[in-house]
Amino acid sequence: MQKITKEQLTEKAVSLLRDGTVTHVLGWSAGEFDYDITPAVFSDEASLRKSFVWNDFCGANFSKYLVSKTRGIEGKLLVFLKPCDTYSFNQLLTEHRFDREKVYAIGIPCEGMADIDKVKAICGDGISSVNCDGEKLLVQSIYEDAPISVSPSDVLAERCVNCKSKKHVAYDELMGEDGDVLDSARFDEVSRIEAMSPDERFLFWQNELSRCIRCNACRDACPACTCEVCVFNNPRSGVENKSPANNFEEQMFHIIRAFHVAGRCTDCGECSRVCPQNIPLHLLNRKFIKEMNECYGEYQAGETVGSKSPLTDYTLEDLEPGEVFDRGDINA
Amino acid sequence: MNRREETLIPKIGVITDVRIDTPDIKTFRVVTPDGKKAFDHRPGQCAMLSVPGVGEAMFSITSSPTNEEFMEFSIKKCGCVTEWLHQAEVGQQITIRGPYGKPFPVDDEFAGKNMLFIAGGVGLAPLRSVINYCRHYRDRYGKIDIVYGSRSKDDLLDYREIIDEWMTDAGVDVHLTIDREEDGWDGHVGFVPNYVKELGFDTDKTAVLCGPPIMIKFTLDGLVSLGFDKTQIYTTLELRMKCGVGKCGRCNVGAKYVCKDGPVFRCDELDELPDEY
Amino acid sequence: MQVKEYKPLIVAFCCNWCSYAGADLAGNNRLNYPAEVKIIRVPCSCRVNPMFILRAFQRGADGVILCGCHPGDCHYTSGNYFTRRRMAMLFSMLDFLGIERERTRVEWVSAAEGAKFAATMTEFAEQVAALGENKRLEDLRCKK
Amino acid sequence: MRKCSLNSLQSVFGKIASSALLYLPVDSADGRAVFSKWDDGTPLSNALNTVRSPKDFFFPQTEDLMRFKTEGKSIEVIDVREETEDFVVFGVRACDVKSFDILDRVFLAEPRDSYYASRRDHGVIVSLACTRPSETCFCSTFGIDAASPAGDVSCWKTESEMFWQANTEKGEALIKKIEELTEECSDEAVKEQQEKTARIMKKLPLAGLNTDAFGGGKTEELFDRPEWTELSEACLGCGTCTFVCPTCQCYDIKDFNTGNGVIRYRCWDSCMYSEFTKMAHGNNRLSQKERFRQRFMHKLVYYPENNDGLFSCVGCGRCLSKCPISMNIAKVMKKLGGE
Repeated sequence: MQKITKEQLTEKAVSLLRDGTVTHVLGWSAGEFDYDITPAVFSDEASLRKSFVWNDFCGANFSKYLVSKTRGIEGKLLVFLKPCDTYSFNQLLTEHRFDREKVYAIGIPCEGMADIDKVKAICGDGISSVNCDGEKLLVQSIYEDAPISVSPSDVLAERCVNCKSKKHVAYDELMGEDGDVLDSARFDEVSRIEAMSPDERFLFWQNELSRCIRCNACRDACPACTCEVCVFNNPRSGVENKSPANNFEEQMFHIIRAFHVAGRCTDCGECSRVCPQNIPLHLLNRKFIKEMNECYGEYQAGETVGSKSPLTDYTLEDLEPGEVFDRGDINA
Repeated sequence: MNRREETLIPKIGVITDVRIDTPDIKTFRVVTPDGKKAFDHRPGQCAMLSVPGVGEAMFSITSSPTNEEFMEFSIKKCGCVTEWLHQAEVGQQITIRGPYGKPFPVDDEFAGKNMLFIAGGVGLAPLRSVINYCRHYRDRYGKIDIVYGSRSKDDLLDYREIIDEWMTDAGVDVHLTIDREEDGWDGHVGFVPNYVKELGFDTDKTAVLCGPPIMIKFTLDGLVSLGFDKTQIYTTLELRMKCGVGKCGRCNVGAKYVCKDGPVFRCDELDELPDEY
Repeated sequence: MQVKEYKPLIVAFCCNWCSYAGADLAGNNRLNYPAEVKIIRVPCSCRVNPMFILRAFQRGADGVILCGCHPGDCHYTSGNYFTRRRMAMLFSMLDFLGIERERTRVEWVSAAEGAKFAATMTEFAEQVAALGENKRLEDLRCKK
Repeated sequence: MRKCSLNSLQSVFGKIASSALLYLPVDSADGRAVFSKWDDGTPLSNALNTVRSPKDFFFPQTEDLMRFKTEGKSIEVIDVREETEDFVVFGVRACDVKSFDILDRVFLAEPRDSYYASRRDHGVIVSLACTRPSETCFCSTFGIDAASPAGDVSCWKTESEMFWQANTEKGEALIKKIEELTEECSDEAVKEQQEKTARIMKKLPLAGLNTDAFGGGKTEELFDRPEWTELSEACLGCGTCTFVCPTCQCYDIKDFNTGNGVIRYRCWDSCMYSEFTKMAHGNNRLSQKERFRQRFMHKLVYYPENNDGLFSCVGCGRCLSKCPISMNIAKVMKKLGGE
């Protein structure tokens, strides 16, 4: 259940449109069902009032859209940012990927987003509506007469269960109260896998990565993947490939992608959210984050604008690669 | 087993001659390893050439079907496959499959007509096949006019053939033009669309256009302003293709597949397609 | 029947300024190291992109070793410091995916260390030989 | 019509698998249904449908077309085609069965695609009627009856029994094979189930979706509609919708140099990808709006124009549940069809 309401956000957006602070609003647009929400750019009050929506299914991270949606517009774009989105926002600014002057950012509190798959696991298929009574989610199914009451904490998306921060690190204006950086258990799953034997780890990842269909959704949704032309799409790169022709290609794509965003990934979890095959891709990124935290000191990408990521930096006393392994043994 | 035919599996072709036409266009002569033509084709049709490991691409067959001995392809260097071909030597094997696409209606709509061919740059390549076909069966067609332009004199394709054969043919008028003034050039200077308007052709002709999209657009406008109807004008399109047989979906524009329903289109047919070519 | 001894294929990326010269020195001094070590010369160890390592495995390498100047001695001042972090992270990721950590290594070899080069290669080849063929990061299409 | 008890279903599967590879939807470790090969005792999933469509069986995501050996200037082409083994796909839903008609019209049109044709010749499709459609289902929009699926054999599953009905020669042969394990029966139970499902279908949120605004010949009306901009605005340009779609059939042909020869292979491609139509000297679809439009125009206008009005969508709802930004064909149809 979100603390801030759709009405509050709509009124805010309308007033900023009216007084000319912004000319466009990047927000969520209602879908066919209550959970299939599409990001949209609104430029007038009528469409905002008609389609703007804010509920427990507004998971999409808007930061990446700023790269394309700030291009070619006159005036400013209003964007609503959840705490985790603000990290991506800063990281993109660090990489000079959009013009800060064209954006009016409002930080909004987030109580965690629901995962529709988890809702369906409890309530079954055939969901005709999902409403909130202030505390519980009321899920109406075409197969049931009365709505099923579900506790939001039971259907939280994985990334929200392990939320790293409720604090906004960038905004022009904040609505509601700011939260704190949390002590999350987000590395527990990584540690669990690290503790496996190499054979078990290999089997675990074979099972996960072999499902990949190379739809590129993880890459295209990732706010750290903003190359204008990806190496995997560029015939001149020598590594262009778009098919999961075999295990190797799948491994290569995901290793290279995770490596490319290492040190820049804010752990927003979009990759795993969008994966149609439910591959826990965020674990690859978290492995890098955990490793870099342990070897090169705590670092949170996007915490501040202009910070230097561990992989673009060094110290004379860094661990040797072999020592990194030895350290891993001690941990295990 | 496997007696099933499969169009995607190509034949071997051998490059038996490489002619340097312009700084970035070469004409390749291709036959099968036993010295025959790989397959029969009609003017305007295309073939898929490939270099294993580099890629496969669609090229229009520039030689006329009346040539019984070999096929020719005029290829401009602009991508991976063409770059590779440009450094290939005589004797190099490549793969070839085809013919693909709908040809020019040389024996139907074109029969008995006065013909006007208008080409720009490497756009002469697909037209050369039909021009030579018409020259071969000279008595089946009326007067032939050819307007051909390119950036400079060096960029004129098939220059020797034009001078030595086309210009000497009775009833064939060749009008050459280049974009900018140049030493040693006493012919016309100016863009093709303008030259066409200057020449002011009578509308008793069937026109065939090929060249860069911008040239086609303006020439088409020019012809229409001269009184041509779009049903009298033909052109040939180029889009990215992979299969050549209307299955891979790449060259789909509107309900048409350029590889299967084209590449030859009558201009009034094009008007029915969405503007995506 | 004679069983053919398994010899692992090792790809060694060597920086032009130190390690490649070290390999040269090993040769000049007639020091032996396994013939299955294929050296690829790179301008600096930090030229080695993670893709190079994966490609080597794809095309049939059983082990990949990266050699550069000792920290502090980089011809380009700091290239090998970046290499150190990058490769530590990459190798640790490969390990995370269950690919044997003994198949990858970074070693600093100066132009004067011909003996170290030979010894390192011999030892690394033995280590990889003990693991057997690379099965976990292989591309079956590339098998003969 | 014949039937068997669900208790004896495994022995029926065993009988089928004794002479052909048998695939069926199975619950994977993470709780989603995937088509897997049947082995003794593999239970049939209860899920409505699989995440990936069964088009993989006939048009796999990647397949080798041929190999080349090159030496000096010469090339040798090696045909790697092998005749497919006989196989049976059990549990295909009505929507997915229809998708094969749509794919057939592409791949079996002259010149026939021998790779696809070989699999079609050797594959037997056993469909399974739906009883509990999802809110994302809209097969009825395209005239598909979820309760009476086509296929070589149609099946209906009730609380305790499985009903079998052969529709084709191939289907007859399959039924003959399992004759001893099934018994002749009336179709009452099936009729009852069909009526019940029909009532549910009418209650589905997308039941009112219709195709009136679409079909062959509508290019001019629909192509320049301003709504495309808004619809495609959030599209990420990924290929999820095309890859989970049972009817998307665009493909790419690529060469892979193995170091000891070249493999020419075919893989799925997506018109949503920025490089789909990119040529050495340009691209005729430069923006995501154009690519997005192409996908839906193809399904709703171009394909029906070339195929007697048959739409290239079967309403399986996979793109509705899988699109990262929840933009899909149902929304497109509602928007352009005037809601």
